[in-house]
This record gives sequence, structure tokens and C-alpha cells, in this order.
Amino acid sequence: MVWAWLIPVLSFAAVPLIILFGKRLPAKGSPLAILAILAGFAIFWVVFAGFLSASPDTEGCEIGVGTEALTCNFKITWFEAGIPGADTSNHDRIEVAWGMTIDPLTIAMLGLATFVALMVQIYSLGYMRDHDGNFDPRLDWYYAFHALFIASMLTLVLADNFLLLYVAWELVGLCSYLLIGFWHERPEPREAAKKAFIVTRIGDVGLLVGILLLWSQVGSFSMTETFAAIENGVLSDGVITVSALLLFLGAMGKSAQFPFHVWLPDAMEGPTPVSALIHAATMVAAGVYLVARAFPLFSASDTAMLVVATIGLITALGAATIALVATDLKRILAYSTISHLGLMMLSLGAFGYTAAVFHLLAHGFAKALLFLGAGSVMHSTDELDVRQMGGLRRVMPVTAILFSIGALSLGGIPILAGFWSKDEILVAVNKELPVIFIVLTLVTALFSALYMARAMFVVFYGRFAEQFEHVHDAPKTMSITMGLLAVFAIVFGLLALDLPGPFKGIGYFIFYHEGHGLVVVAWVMGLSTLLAIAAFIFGYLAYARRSINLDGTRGTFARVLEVAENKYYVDEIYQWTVDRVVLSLSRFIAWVDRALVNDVGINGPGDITRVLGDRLKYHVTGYVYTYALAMALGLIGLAIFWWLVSR
Amino acid sequence: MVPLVAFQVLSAALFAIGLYGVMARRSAVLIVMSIELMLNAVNINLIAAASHLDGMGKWANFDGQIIAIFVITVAAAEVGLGMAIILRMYRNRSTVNVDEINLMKW
Amino acid sequence: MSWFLFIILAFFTLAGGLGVVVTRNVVHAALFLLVSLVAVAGLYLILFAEFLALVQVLIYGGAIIIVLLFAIMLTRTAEYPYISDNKQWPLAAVAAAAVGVVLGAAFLDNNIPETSPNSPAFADLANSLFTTWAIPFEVASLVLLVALIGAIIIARTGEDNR
Amino acid sequence: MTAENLTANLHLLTPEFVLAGFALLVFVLDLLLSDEHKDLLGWLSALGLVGLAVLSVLMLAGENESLYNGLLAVDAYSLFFKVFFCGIGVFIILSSIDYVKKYLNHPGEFYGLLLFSILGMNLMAMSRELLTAYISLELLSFSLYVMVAYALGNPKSNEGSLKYIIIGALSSAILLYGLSMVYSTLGVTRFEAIAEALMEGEVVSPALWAGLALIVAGLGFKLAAVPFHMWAPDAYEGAPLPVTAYLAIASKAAAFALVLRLLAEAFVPAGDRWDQWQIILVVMAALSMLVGNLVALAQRNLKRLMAYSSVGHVGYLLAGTAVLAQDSLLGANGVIFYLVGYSVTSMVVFAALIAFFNATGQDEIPDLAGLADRQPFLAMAIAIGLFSLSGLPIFVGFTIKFYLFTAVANEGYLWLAGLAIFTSLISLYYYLQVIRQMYIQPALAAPAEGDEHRSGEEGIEARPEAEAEEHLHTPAHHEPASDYVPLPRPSPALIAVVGIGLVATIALGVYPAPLLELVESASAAILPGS
Repeated sequence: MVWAWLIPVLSFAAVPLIILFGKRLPAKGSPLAILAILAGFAIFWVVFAGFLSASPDTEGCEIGVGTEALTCNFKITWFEAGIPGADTSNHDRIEVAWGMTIDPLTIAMLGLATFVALMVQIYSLGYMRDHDGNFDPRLDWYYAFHALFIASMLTLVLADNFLLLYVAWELVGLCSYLLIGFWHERPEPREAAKKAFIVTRIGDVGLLVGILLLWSQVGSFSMTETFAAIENGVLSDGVITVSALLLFLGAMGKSAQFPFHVWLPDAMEGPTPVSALIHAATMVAAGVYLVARAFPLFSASDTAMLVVATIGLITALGAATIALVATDLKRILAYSTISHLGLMMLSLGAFGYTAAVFHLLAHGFAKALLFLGAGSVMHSTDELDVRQMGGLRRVMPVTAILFSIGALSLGGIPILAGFWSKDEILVAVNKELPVIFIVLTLVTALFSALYMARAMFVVFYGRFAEQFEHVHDAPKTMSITMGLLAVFAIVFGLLALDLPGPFKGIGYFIFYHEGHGLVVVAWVMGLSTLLAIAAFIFGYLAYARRSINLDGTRGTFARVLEVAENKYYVDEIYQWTVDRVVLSLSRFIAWVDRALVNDVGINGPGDITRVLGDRLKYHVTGYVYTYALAMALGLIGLAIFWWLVSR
Repeated sequence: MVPLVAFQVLSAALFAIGLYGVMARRSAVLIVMSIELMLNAVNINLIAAASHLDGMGKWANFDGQIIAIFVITVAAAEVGLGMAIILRMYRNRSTVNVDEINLMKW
Repeated sequence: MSWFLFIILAFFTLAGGLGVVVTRNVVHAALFLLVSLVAVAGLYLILFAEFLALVQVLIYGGAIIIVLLFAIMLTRTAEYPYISDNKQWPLAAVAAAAVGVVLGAAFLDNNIPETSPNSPAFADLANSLFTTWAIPFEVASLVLLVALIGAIIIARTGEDNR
Repeated sequence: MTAENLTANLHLLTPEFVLAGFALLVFVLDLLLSDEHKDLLGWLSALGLVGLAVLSVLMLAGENESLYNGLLAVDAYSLFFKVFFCGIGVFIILSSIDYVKKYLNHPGEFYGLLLFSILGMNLMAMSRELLTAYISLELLSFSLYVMVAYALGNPKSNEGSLKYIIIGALSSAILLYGLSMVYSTLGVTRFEAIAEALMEGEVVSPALWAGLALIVAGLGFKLAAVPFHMWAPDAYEGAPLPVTAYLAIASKAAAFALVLRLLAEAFVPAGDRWDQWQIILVVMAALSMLVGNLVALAQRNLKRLMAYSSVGHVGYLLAGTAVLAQDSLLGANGVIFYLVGYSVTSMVVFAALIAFFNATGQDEIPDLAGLADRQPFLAMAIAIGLFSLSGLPIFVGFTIKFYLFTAVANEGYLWLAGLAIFTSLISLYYYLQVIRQMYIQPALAAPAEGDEHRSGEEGIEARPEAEAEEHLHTPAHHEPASDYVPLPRPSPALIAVVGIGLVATIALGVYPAPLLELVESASAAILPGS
């Protein structure tokens, strides 16, 4: 288990090697990155096995504070400062350690991150070529950034103290900037990269202030000590709430929660495998991970939990409505990610710790699969507008099947992974929160099944779009990786069941306070299953049996209505709902995006600071006597102040 | 007998006059002269204190006079170097007026 | 008697100073400065600081004023006799007055036990200067050296083209 | 004090005498060497400084003495700064040798003045008395006045120097008046004595307070803290580039070395009184952060940008000095550590900019366009340096900011730490603009005049993608595109400075523990109470 630190370090080590020697190595050094993460994945299994066989008696292990789960800590001191020998708790001393925590949450995230990263990196070997099969000219940089990205994420996951977590957090942000803006010759990726960086950094300010606040109260960055302090009632309720909310600000930025979600759809400008990595396993997962990691802190404050749940719900519902009407395949997936992240936050806010982490994993596999599938489509067709596509299964059967698996899984069709995790979330929300939450969550679940059905049927089924006649399916590197992910998207959910053997099911592995088996609330499970199946049937009828109209989304629905009116009354309802509710809601959210968040929230502070700087600069007039006058005025201020104070 | 405070108020007034000169004059030469006035205010203060504060400090009471010697030294050096820079300025730009010397601003 | 001398010298000090900052002729300003500096030397005398008075007259009257006059002559421009103040002078006057008032008030508020003026012997002065204050003294000599070298480098002609 | 016991431990000042003698030697050798060999003087000076640092460590390690009735301290603090300043001096000299040879007259005097100014800085770190501190400060300032004016034919250099000396002389008059007020109330000017006077419970004389206020204002000029900062951009912009670097790094560090000792020995022991002083330092810190970083957003000249950004950094440092405390070394550690980290990082950026200037003669931000292709090493160095300055992790810039801000937050100024983090965010924005120029804008064929730069951005968007791709990413050994002008390699000295700086930037960021131990011993020497 101690060797877990090798997992990120190997990938870190690959970065300079690729940068320095990549040009001279075969495939521009990309095998280095892949080997590093492959070794990391192997080590993960060793660590996992070690952890399963560990007990509280094992060296470095104990029953975790707050979580009550087995937690193993290893650390070496990075630097110490302050008065030598003094106690850290009375603030005379800072001790900062490089340390790692291994607990079920870490294990889960390690597994997800290494696996998805491995898949994505192999996939990229096929994706980052032009149509003649030549590698991208900057493939070495691409893989170096990838390795750095995943190494930072793994560090973040392993960190046992908030400081190291923050460092890794920032590195993740930096890497996302580099990768989203990878094709910086075009203006959109540049802008998108800048936006992602700035928006998340705004959240990061909150995170860092929150960390400092906790430190100033606890006297240590160590998570264990912080949680112990909360447990022992050292911190006041106000401090707990404020610091939890500050941390949540950071999580909102990274996990694209409303109103910080604006960077994520734009981040689609990056290479598609990068999107898969960002959406499934690294950047956006970091926010959810942070809240889960700091769960002892959050759960100690009802206010913070309610805020988390509410923001999560708003995000989930709002993003789902946009996903329903978006026309760009990658953007549909992007809004779907935002929506599902919202669900995870909602679940955390509803004390559904297991459900949230479980959904994070299930969603991660499925979403990586979907993105890689979309990348495959895009790679073959150079097209992203779903209105231009149709019936692609004829030319891309493998991609079609795999994408459908991902869509069904995420849509919540029973037995597939997404079904189980979504059900767990619904149960948690039903148990802990007012009834309005469960109602809206069910609506979100319905929407998410609907937009997945739409994406899947519109693109791959229905009338074949003739212009794609000579399109080929994905190359082997791409289809094999997608296939592996698909296996997980199908079977992973079965972990929710109470299994025989040492693992016993996910509820006994990842838990907060106490393990529990699968909780089934019959009406919830029945209703959500019904909604999901209905949504897919509707999607099939509406999108697959119909060719797609080119008049835009509204037009699509108009034609749907026209054809189906005789048969399905439900279509009219749906049409009405789409027209009146969904469209206006998504228009409203889009307006919030553009007008409020983008112009006021993002550009606003930027513009204000720029204008401020522009105005402020004129105080340096270039005339030396102005400088003297400023000094004299400062002097008067100083003298008067002290003269008053001294009396 | 003139009390210490009279010298001190006089020096404060001279200091303020010099400060006004630095802030209000256009010619760099005049600004340097004004700074000389301020330095003289310092010296008045130091020397007055040196002769009035007998044995108050833990050092010899005439330290003020010694400090004043240093101040005069620095003042002389400042004038010398300042004039050299002003001369160079005049040669490069044909002016020594500080309100015409603002190539660099903002 | 000492009050009388003080008032006369204070008058010349301040009047000379005011002359420096208000006159429109630069050469006059230099002469006003001389008046003020000599009056300050007189103040040193009534404080029994003979050595400093001597230094004041020699360095300021003999050296600094001459340098200033040289500079004025070397940078002579047509407008020198009509030199005026810059645009912010009213503001400057207010600020300077405020500084003067604050400092003056701080002094007036002070309660320091004082004795009648007395004077150290030259020998004591020298002894202190070269023992306790030896290091600042050495450094001051380096300051002068630096200023000298700098003035030579900067003011030398014929090197404008780089 | 008699002459006998004065010479008793005079050997403790050997490094200072050696340095002064060495500087004079450089002046003399300058007369003997022919023009084409004058860069030997630079190498000699650098070598001498290295030797001096070694000598200081060998002679003074472990000493803790107060010389001349408490005028000078020879302790771990002054030793730390002595070695630190010698190191800065070596780096500045190495990075200026080519520049001086190419652009400046009088190389011998340049190096001699530089050595004198380092002597001044060393004495500033040792001074425990106001006049000694002041006169050492003037030694540094006078050298800098001359060095700023060193580009004799350049009106900007001249103007920068004139403004610098006028404001400098004004501020030294203000500082001296403060000194005279302190003297006229206390009869002494030693830091210790000020502390004693402040501690004497009853009402403190207003003249003393006003005097201390004037002293802080005078030192505020040297630090370039708002509102005493306005000379800085002009002096920085006008000065020859190595001198700009020297101003930004060394003179700032020296001023803080002085201020830190002054505050720690004269103010911090005063307990409640110190709390009142903290307020003003905090206000100045907040103003400096805001003004420096905001105005930096609007700059186009690199030197000016660095000047305003350094005002911002002074804000952070002042925040650190404001939280000095009797019972905690965190604040002092933070400031010293920040100074070292900031100097190392700035050295990387400035050395790379000097190399760029040597090759092109340009120092506007748009001139950097396409540097990533023309000279990738320099572009990477500047990018890493700027990332570090803005406080991104791995680099030392993060570690120092983290340490300092934690110290600030620890003393209860959470809002100030928040403001510092926020302004760091702003700084990241303008540093990114520079990095964007180097990595995203295409290289321009000819040194462009004025507005051509600004159209560059549209230019690339209009370009067919393939061409842009090839243009931007041709490996260096390929045939360059027609409008692609690779830069000559920087000289070995500059590469060494940049390389060592980069290694230090990352090494100190990843493993600062050994340095922190030294820093701690230094700050323990001025804050013995803890």
C-alpha cells in the first residue's frame, strides 16, 4: 500500500522525459505516458488488494475520524517553520507534509482515474491523427500535458492534507488550461481555455481562503486533524459553516456548478479525448471529490449541506433542460455532465455519500465511453451538429453499439450501472430532503433519460444521412478502449448488490459512519425505471422513426408533433412542455449564462479590473512634482494618524 | 534664553517651505535648492537638540552635531550628483523644467 | 539679547527660504538660498555650535551655492528670469502648510526636560566622530566618492551617441 | 570609548573592508585594462563576490556581536543577508556583462558602483541605529542614481534618473527630519532605545511618533510602497535593463532587510504600541497590492509592467512585516523567505529579458511575440518565472506566497490574506498576457513599429490553419519559414544565470526546508524574544 505514491510520481516523471526526448522517440514519446499510467493502474490493484487485507492493526492504518472507515496515512515532512520544537496546535509552527491518505474514497477515485486515463491515452493514439494517419505535430506536448494532468489529479486524490490538495488542485487547473487550449491556433480554444482557467480560479480563491481559515483555527493542514477538531467540537459552528461554504466555492468552480458552470461547455473546444478525461475522471470529479473528502466538515453544518443540495439541484435541472435542446453532440454531453455533477452534489447534500461516490464512478465510465464515442463520430465525420447526422450505425456499427450502451447506462435503464447509482441518489434525496427535491430530481432523471435517448437515436438511428456514405468506423485503438469502458458501464452497477466475499458490495466499502446494503424504496425504483424506459421508448419513436428536420430544434419538435399527433397524445404534451417550459427555461438559463454569468460574472470583474487599472494608471502623471505631492499627502496621513493615536 | 521649542518650530516652518518648493517649482535646479532648505531644517533641529538636551541620552549629548555633519556631507553629494544629472538632461533635452520632462508616464 | 538675535536670524532664514520658493528669477533664488544658509549658520552660533557654523558657511556658502550657480549658468535658457511655478502650486501650498502645522504642533506638544545651551569641546567632537561614528564616517566618504565618480561619468561631454 | 577597545573585534568587519577595497581595486584596474578586455572586470567582480560570500560564512558563522556601542550588529541575520546580497550581485553581474559591453560606456565604473552598492546593502542589514542605516542606504541610493542614468544618450534613462534622485533626495530629507525628531526627544537614535521609549507605558511624546511616521514615509520611498511608489515605474523603465533588475531585486531586498530589523528591534517589543503601528502597515500593504496589480494590467512596456508588479509584491511583503510578533517567527520568516524566492524568480525573468534585449534591442510586450519559436529556452524561462511570480504551485512563487499569506492569516488578518490571494489572481492575468504573446502570437519578421503589433492577433486568425500550424510549430532544426527570425543563442553567462535560477525556482518550490532553516536562524537573531 505504501507504494501508492508511485502512481502519480510515475506520471510526473514521464512529463519531463517526453518534453525533452519526445521528438526523438517513436510515436513522439507517447508510449512513455501510456506506460506510466499502465504501471500506475497495475500498482492500483496492488494497493487495492493491500487495502482489502488491511485492518486497523496494520501499520499506519486506523479507523478514520468522521468516516468510521478504515483509513491509512503515510507521510514525510516537507518543511517546518516557526519556533523549533513548538507545538503545531498553538500556531507557533507550521508543519507541512507530503502525505497520502488511503481510504475507500481514495481507492475508488484512484481506480476510476487510472483506468479512464489509461483508456483515454490509448484512444488518443488513434484520435490524434489526421485522415492520412499522421500524428498531430505536437503529440509530444499533448502526452506530456496528459501525463501531468493525470498525475496532478492522482496527487489530489491521494493528498492527506489540504495544502497538498490545493497544490494539486491548481495543477489540475493549469493542465486543463493547457489541454483545452491545445489547438491554440484557433481563437475559440484559446478563449475557452482562458475562461476555464479564470472561472475555476475564482472558485480557487474561495478554496484557499477556506483552507487558511481552517488552518488558522486548527493549526494544521492535515485533514485527519481537522476532522478530529470538528469531531471534538473545537471549531465553532460559524467557522465550520463558513469554511465549508468557502471550500464548496472551490468545488463549484471545478465541478462546474451553477453559476460557475459556464466554462465547461466551452471547454468542448479541446480535443475530444481531453473532454472525456476532464468530464469523467479528472477535473470535474475533483469538486465532488473535495466535498466527499471533506464530508465530516460539510455534514457538521446543516446550512452548508442545504446549500450544497440546492446548488446541486439547480445545476442538475438547469443543465438537463439545456441538454434537451442543444444541437452540438459534444455540448449535449457537456450539459449532461453538468447535470450529473449536480446530481452528485445533491446526493452529497442529502447525506447520500455512498450514492454520490457510486454515481461519480458509474457516470465516469459511461461518460468517458460517450465522449470517446462522440470523438469517434467526430473523427470520422468531422461533424458535430446532431441535426446533420442520422443512421450512422450503418457505417459505424461498433461505435453505435458502444455509444448506445453508454447512453442507456447514463439514462438509467435497469441493470446497467447508471440505474443503480441514480436509484441510490433518489433514495437518499427522498429520505433526507423536502418533497420538492425528490419531485425535481425525478424530473431531472426523466430529462436525462430523454436527452440521452435523443443523442443516441438522432445520431445513430433513423434515416441515414447520405453524405456520410464513405465514413469508416473507429480504428482498433479507439474501439477496443471504448469496449473496455462499455464493459464497466454495464456491469459496474452490480457492485451495488450485496455480494458474497470480502467486498460485500459498495455500500459496505464506501460509506460514511456505517456501511449499509442496497436500500430499495419500491415506488422510487419503480417510478424512475418507468420514467427512464418511457423516455427511451419516446425517444425511439420521436427520433429514430423520423428523419431529422433541418429547421433547427424547434422545427424538429414541430415535425414530431405533426407526424405523431394521431398516435400519441403524449407527444402533444411533450411538445407543449418543450415549447412552454423547457425551451423557456433553457432560454432563461442560457440568458443567465450569457448576460449574468458571462457578462456580469466573468467578464464583469475582468472588465472592471481592466477599466480600473486603466483609470488608475493615470495617477502616475509623469510629472515629478505630482510624485512629491503624493508623498506629502501620504506623510500627512501618516503623521496625523499617529499623532491622534499617540494621545 | 531661547527655548528649544522655538528652534524646533522654526525648523518645522523651514521644512514646510522647502517641501512647498519641491512640490511647486518647475525648474529642477530650484527643486534641488528647496531640498537643501529641508536639509537645513533637519540640521537646525539636530543642533538645537544637541545643545539643549544635556546628558539626556545615553551617549554624549553632542551626537546631534555629528549627525549634522553627515547630513551636510550627504547634501553636498546630492547637489553634486543632482547637478550632473540636470546638466545631462539639459544637453539631451534642452530643458530642465520638470513639467516638460515626462516622456514616461502611466 | 539671544531672543533678539534669534528673531533676526529666524527672519532671515525664513525670508530667504520663502525667497527661494517664490522668486521668478533663478539667480535670485540662489542668492536667497545663500541668505538663508548664512542665517542658519548664525543660528548655529547662538547654539554654541561653532564648528558646525564654520562647516555651514564653508560647505554651503563656498561649495554648494557655487555648484548651483555653475549649473544655472550651464543650463541657461531664455526663460530663466521668468521662471514660474507649476500648475499644482495651490495644492502644494496647502499640503506643505499642513505638514508644517502637524510637525509644529507635535513639537509644541512635547515636554522634554532641557538645559541651557552648551557646547562640546572640539576634541570631544573629533574623538566621538572617529571612534563611535567611525563606520558611518567611512561610509559617508564612500558616498562622496560614488557621487564624484557618478558626476564625472554623467556630466562628461561627447558621449551622447550611445 | 577609546581607540583600543574599538579595534578589539574589528575583524568582524573584515568582509566590509575587503569589499570596499575590492571595489577600489576594480576602479584602478579599469584604468589599466584596454577597452576590449573590460568585461574581465565583470568576471573579476563576480568572482570576488563569491569569494566574499565564502569568506563571510567562514569568518562570521555563529557570531552574535554588537559593535560600536550598538551601531552595527554582526549576527545570523546580517550574515544571511550578506550572503544573499552577494549572490544577487553575482547573478546581476553575470547577466549584465554582455549588456554592458554592447550598450554602455564606462564598464569599470559600472561594476565598481555595483560593488559599492552591495557594501551599502550589507551595512543596511547590519545597522542597528538610524544614522548608520541612513548613510548605508545613501551609499546604495547614490550608486543606483548613477546606474539608472548609465545609458547616457538615452533621454529616458536620464529622465528616470532625474525623477529618481529628486524623489530620493526628498525622501531622504523627510527621513532625516524624522531622525532629527527622534533624536530631539530621545537623545539617541539606536533601535533599542526607541523600543525602550515606546515601552514606557505613559503617553509617548507626539514628536517621537511624528518622527517615526516620517521615517516610515522615507523608507516607504525605498520600498516603493503606495503612496510613495510613483518614481518606481519611471526609474525602472528608464534604467538600462540590468539596472532595472537590480532595482527590482536588490534594492528592494535591502530596504526590507533594514525595515525588518528596524521594526523587529524598535517597534515589535513595544506591545500595544506595535498594534497601533500595524494598522498603518496593513493599510499600506493593501493599497500597494491593489494599485500595483491593477495598474500593471494596463502596461505595455515590460519594465514598467515589472515595476508595477513589484509594487504589488511589496504589498505582500508589507503585509508580512505588519504581522511581525514577539512570540512568533512566522511573519519574519515569511518576509525573508519571500524576498529570497521573489529574487530568484525575478532573476530568471530579468536575465531572460536581458538576453532577449541583447539580441533584439526591444522591451515592449508585443515584441515578445513568437519568442517560443525564436528562442524556446528563453520563452520557457520567462513563462516559468511569470507563473512562479503569480504563485502557481511547484514553483517557489507558490511556496513563498503560501508561507507569507499563512503567516498573515495566522495573526488574524484573514481579509488581508484574501485580498493578497485575489490580487495574485489579477497578477496571473497580466502575466498570462505576456505568456500569450510568446506562445500564441506569431513571430514578426522585422522589428515592427507601433501598431503592427496589435494587428497580430487578427492576423493569425485569418491565416489558413495549416500554415499557421507549420509556422508556429516548426521544430528549431527545420528550415525556418520566410518571416521567421530565430534569435542568436544567449551567452553562456546568461544561460547559466537563467538555468541556475530555474533550477532554484523549482527546487525551492518543491523542497524549501533547508533554506527555511537558515531563514529561521536569521529571523531568530532579530526577534530573540520568541
